[in-house]
Amino acid sequence: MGINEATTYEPKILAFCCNWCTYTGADLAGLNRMKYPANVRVVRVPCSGRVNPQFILRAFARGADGVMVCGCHPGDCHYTTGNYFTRRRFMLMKKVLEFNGIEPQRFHARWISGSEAAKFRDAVTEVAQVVKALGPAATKVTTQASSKAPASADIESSVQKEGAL
Amino acid sequence: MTKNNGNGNAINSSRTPAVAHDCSCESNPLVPTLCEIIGITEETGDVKTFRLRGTDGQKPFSPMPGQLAMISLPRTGEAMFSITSQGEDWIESSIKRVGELTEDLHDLEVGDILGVRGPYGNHFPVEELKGKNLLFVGGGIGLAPIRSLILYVLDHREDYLRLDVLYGSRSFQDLVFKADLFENWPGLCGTHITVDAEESCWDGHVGFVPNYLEEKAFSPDNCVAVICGPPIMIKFCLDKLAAMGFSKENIITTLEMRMKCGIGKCGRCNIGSKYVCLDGPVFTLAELDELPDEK
Amino acid sequence: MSKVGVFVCHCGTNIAAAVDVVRACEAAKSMPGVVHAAEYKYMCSEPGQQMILDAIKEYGLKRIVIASCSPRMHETTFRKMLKKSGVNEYLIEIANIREQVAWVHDDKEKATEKAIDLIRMAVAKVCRDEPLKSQMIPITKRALVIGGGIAGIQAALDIADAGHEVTLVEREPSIGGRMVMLDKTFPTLDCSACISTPKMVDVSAHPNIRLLAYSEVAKVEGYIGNFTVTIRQKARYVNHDICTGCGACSEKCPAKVPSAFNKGLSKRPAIYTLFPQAVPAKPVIDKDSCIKLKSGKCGVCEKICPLGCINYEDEDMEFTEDFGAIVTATGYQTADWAQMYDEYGAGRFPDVIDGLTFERLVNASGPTEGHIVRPSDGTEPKTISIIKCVGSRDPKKGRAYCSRACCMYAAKHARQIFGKIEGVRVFIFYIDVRTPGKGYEEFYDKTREDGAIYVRGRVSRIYKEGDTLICQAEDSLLGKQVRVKSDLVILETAMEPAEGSASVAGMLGAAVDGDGWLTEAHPKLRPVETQVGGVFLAGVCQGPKDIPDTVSQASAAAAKVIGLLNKNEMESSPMIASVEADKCSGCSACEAICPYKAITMGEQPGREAGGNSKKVMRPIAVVNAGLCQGCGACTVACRTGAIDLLGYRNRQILEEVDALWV
Amino acid sequence: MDNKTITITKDDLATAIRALLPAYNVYAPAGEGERLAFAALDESRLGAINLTGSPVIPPKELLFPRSESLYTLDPETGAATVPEIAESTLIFGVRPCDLRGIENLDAAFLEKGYVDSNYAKRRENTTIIALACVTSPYETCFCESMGGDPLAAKGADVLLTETKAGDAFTAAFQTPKGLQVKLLWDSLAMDCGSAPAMTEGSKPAMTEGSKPAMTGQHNTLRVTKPDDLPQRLMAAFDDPHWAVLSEACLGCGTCSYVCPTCYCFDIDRESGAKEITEYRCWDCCMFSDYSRMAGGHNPRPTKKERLRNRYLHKLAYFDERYGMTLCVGCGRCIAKCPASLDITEVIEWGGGAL
Amino acid sequence: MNYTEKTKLIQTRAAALLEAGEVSYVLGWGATRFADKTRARFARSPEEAATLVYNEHCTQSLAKYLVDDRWPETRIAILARGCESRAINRMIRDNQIRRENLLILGLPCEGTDAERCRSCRAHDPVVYDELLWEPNSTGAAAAAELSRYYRADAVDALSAAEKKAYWDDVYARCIRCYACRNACPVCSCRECFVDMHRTGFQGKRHSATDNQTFGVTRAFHVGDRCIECGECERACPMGLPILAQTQKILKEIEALAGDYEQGLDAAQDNYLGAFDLDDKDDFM
Repeated sequence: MGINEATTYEPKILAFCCNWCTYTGADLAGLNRMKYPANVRVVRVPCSGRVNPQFILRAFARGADGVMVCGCHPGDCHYTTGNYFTRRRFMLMKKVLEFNGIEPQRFHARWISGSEAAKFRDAVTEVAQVVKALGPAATKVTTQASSKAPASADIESSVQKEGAL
Repeated sequence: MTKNNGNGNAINSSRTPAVAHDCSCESNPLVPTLCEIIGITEETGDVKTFRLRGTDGQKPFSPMPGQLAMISLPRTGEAMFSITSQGEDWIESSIKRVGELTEDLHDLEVGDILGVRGPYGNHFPVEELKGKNLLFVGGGIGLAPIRSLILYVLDHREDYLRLDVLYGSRSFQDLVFKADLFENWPGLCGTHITVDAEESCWDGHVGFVPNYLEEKAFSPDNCVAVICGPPIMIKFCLDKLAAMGFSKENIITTLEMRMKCGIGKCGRCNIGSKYVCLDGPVFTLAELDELPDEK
Repeated sequence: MSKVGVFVCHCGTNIAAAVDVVRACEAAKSMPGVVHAAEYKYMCSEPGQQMILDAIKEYGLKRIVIASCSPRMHETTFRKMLKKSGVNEYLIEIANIREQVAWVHDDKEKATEKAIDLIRMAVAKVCRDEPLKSQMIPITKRALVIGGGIAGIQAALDIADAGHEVTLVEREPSIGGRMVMLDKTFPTLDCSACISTPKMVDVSAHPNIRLLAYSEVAKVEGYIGNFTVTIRQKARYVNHDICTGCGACSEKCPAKVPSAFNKGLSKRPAIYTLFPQAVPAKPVIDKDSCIKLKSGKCGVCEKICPLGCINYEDEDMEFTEDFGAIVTATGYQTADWAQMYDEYGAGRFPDVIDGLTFERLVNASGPTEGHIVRPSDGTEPKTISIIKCVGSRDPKKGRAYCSRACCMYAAKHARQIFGKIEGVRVFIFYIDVRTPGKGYEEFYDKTREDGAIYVRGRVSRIYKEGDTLICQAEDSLLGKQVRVKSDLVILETAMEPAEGSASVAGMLGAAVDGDGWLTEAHPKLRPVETQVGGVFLAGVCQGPKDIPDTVSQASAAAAKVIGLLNKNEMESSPMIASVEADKCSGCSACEAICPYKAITMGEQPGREAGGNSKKVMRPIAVVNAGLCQGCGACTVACRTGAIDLLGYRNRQILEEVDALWV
Repeated sequence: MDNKTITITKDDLATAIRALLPAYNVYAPAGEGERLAFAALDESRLGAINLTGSPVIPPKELLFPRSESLYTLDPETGAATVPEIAESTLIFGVRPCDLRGIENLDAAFLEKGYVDSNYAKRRENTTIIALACVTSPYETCFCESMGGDPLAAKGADVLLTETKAGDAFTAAFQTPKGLQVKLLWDSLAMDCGSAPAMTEGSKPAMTEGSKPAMTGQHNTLRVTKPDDLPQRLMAAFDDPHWAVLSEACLGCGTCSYVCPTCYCFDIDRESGAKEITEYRCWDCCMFSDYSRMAGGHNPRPTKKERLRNRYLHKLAYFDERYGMTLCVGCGRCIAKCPASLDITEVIEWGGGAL
Repeated sequence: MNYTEKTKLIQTRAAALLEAGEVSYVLGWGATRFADKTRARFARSPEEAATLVYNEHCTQSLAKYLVDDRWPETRIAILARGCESRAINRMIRDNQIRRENLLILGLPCEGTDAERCRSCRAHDPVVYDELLWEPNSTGAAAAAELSRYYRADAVDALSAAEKKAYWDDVYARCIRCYACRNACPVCSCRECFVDMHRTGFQGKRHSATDNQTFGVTRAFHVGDRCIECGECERACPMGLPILAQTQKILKEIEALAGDYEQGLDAAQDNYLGAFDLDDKDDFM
């Protein structure tokens, strides 16, 4: 990546926000005219418990530079227990992404209530900065041009740790 | 690094490709050509007939009766539909709304563009049928594939003997091609229409197709029956036709449901060693009985 | 190919100043599926809406995207508008380009890009929106009240007075709850029984109320408007249809056991009524202490009963009833201090008693006819110590919360003592004195004026010196140890959820918090509702409170119930979970995760998917549309994707994600 | 052309392949153990070439990729763009059975009806250097029982055979495409002057040292296959034994994906905001969703029907239509099946030998 | 006791059960034409019972076959070692099979040729109706040769860039044959999410990222129910380290919630299907 590219690179970050807390918090940030970087695109979901880890994988496969999952604080879930499941799922997800070679800084989960507009602003700003510093994600599936060699034929035996594994 | 094949020599291996084929993209049998919808007829509440013409103003292709077209929408996908009729510069397909693609197709309007490839499959044996009495038995949307044959036969009326169309649907509203059934065809051939249940707007025959078929007691002499409709209807009609004395060689049906890629390559359409895409979808009952029971 | 119309709102200059709305509108025109795009000053205004309606007609639009303020603002407005147009009101998506774009980004270029992205996402989603139809749920116009304390009584009376049938279930042989055990109530010091027993009588006499005492809820099925509840009537061994409540049986009964109602200060027979003014005023046999039922010998009551009411063969009986709404009023119990506070003697000293025992002691209808005496020797105490916050505000030994009523309760006890014992000295050990309530602070002042000595400090130890008890504490105001010789010590113990309230909550699908109190749907705005539709909260089961608060909450819950039962049917949101039965493998992962018990495992005929295609009855998940609230947690638990959330289907969300990138 | 052979010592193999790199995208077996695969070669990876075994994934994927774009569509106009396939490819080290597999694919994709243009283009642009099997690469090899000759590959452009001494290969150039390769190697011999390494035999008669190694080498696995196997199997179509044959099957795609002749595919599309890609990818008739039709009806509902169809396709249907058996006896499916299913048992059962 | 004796015991017991009509078949292993390969054998008669074998080549876990026959008319007898028995427990918990349909013949096991046995922590059956021989207290209880999370640990030891390269390599080799899924006793969905590409989760296209998406998703679907039998790896024709993904999930669950092992009884909750009010959320 050239220097010019680096400075103009604007990451796209996807944020799944629950309708009752974080989405409301994000709206409140607007009502209060708080300013934050324009990198985040919010997907509104009824509950953070609705967010399937597969959505996150899909976002990364499609080219997301960062993904956030935001919901009510534990105990405040509009649906009582939804975010307790969210918590378990994404605690694991974070580890699994890291394990799979996706920089852990690209994935964030946050509890942001409907009144925490400033927390929303700060979280979004922080994630945008962190992700921008990382540069574009390398997870995107590129449509395989038919003239190129098939996948397995391109194997680079880059990791020779067979003994260990 | 692109390495153009500078080798102009033909390949001499016994099973290497027929080099005669043209490598331009038009020749890729899987790529659709674009067609414009130039007319839409609402046949029933859930069946519409689309008249399609190439965006270049040409007829996309000239199918034989019984052949099919793969119709696609960019975002939704593709599926196989029988071609029900054709004209100077158009083909027509009648499509029942059953799933995602057909639902999206039903949303289209005149002037909209869709993809078409084909024609696929064998066709009704119009030559072999010459000099025969023909009995067309259809149920519901099953009249669609037969219609192309009926229209062909009517166009070549002198080559064929007595023609009868026996067709039924759930209700009057569900009868497709009403203009043909009630205006165009009567007089040219026998039309026998039935609906499943009594209703106020219908004063014709009431009852299921197989029963009506039995009632009508068509003579099997020099007669070929062409049948298409829901599996259960076909099953009972076959029994009735057998009882009426039709031989298996003289009963023809179509298995277009089994077609997927259309070109006999993808591996789904085989029933035994027969490929529905290539050897079908039109089969005589005698041929079908030869095939393994995987229909 | 859905015909999508996109409408970009300027919101005056609110959006237009920060987003290039014309460019956004132009960009929308080339998005897949979009056949028309327009911008306008105020989309939500009358002419704005008319413009959309006209466009729907002109372009045959089938789905609508509005780029405007937050959907939380005007989603309903636009849905209502769509209803008029004939387009299903759920075929609309809103791109939030005001609160989440225009107002938060300064760079117009980037804001416009983001707005276009959000519109593209909304278009992608709207193309997969399905027409949804809300269901009308019929409502059974009957209410169930669980618990016959003052909260349950009040709620039942209010609902019944409004003209709806109520069934009141109480597990004790009589309604009345804790309040009838009390002698007087603060801050008025009026007689508790005098104000509560008339209400009990009202319950028994009310034509709309069916009272089921000595009964428990065994099972709850169904959902708002349509609950089916199984009630277990415990075996009474007395035919209440004939019994007149003459009391002859109780008098003659040879078995005597400690009376729980009187906190063990007296004994009661095995065939008994809870207290003299009990409602219903008919006895039951306690099978655990009845000699006849235990050993087969005795049968005195049967012989004595003039009407032949006694039936030793009686058994628990279960029956079901349908209800439209349920009020839980399961109340509280006082903490078992003896288990928590070894330093207070753990129950070894008979003269250390809890507040409720004192209530029975001071009560004119109690075992001592209102004479305050030491349980150990029956003498009148001269010095009494009252210890507050026993088990409350003590996360180490008891509960972290404040039981709210004890400050006033302790003051009341002091006042009652002063009223009954001449020259008595009353010490009150406290952490804080909290008296927020009408007339409460004045009551507290009067108590001190009357001579109660307030000592700030938690009693660290109670021990015996001869005949008297010593309460040892650090007076945190004086900063030194104090020891108070006391003849009687009263512990104002914490309120705890009544035993069994968790199981009731479990049956209802209602949540309980870490302390076991039932959780309200929203702590501020929905304080008497639970998150289970049609289940409401009254009284202490939701958290400690005093009688006035309990009664107000009961009336509030009743008002909610009346509001619900006044409708014949109610509309339910169609954005709920739905199961594609063919895909469901019946693993029941969704069932476990549903907070509303909205998913049950049903069966349907199908073919085995494995080695043969045998016809079988396959287990599949079934969603109860009345219970499901549409949170979607189940959809993630479902590995196959057989259960999906209408309006937020997996595919819709995935396509929204896809729309952001090529 | 038969007389055109040269000998390449093993030491010079890298040099010989290096000479091909400017003209072709060269693929050859590379890597060790389970990683052994046909890999794209460049200068840095010449050393990884490994001709001792046969890769689990046969070279068919170079002609019929696991996944390939058929065309892309502009979502707005619906106009299709077909990707170009123009690169010259050379596959080095194709075993005779795999070459027969490619001949099967040729029949399937290029004959009887439509010509599959993607396959045709790749096939046309590909040069194949085969490698005779002087030893069977798998314990489960049974090519000889299927009418194959481990030492011959008639359809290959070049056939390499290890010499008896085991230190060199004899290369026979069998087609004009093969002669193109020879040209590259000839010039190499002149350029670098390593004449001793590349000896051209002008006559079929070879020196003792350059004679192919043991021509009498046989597969250890011998299978009895009658000539009328297709007819016998078809006669047994309704035999209950199919259920027994299939009961251990797990329904995965291993057998098909490691098979040099399996060519079933699926076509689907993936839509992005700016481009829609119609792609095809390998599919497998053993998958439960494979033959399920819109509406849910599945003519092959259980693994019994699916397994029967696969074996009959291999051993009867294809024969009936194309006159060749769709099994070349490479033995991969037997070696790799996680449930240890064995096609030779079907052959022998169907042939009446069991 | 040697394998010949054990085989004899199995054959005898199976024959007796079939003779008595107590079970419709006995699910065990049979020989193939290759000495080092055995295959699942469904013995339906006393004669067929005599063809059952038991040796160090019985590398496949038989449990998965139970979902092929979820509603048997008569009971099924299954030979169950530690791995099969744990799978059975989990499958019962997932409502896929019913205990009462099974007659579990427990086989205390000392490991087979398969790599999967080298990290086995449960040689002896945890659920059975009868044991065909006594557990070998010395052999069976011996510590596994490989540590419980050996694959995950090895990947965890890599740097971020190495991890990426590692998985790129693995998933470039994956051929999406689904042998891992089809062999896995916990992958019991009637239809896999990946077979329903029309619903949008994942297309059929092969690419390293698509394959990885499948791999990670599968790990998420089975990870917290994984009974660590290693069938996925045994089945993989490409020799891919599939266990690494599920081991990682188990390892992290254990780090978050303490001891965690699945399949020990038929009532165990899986981690993602439950919650605790005090669960950690340090990064949120």
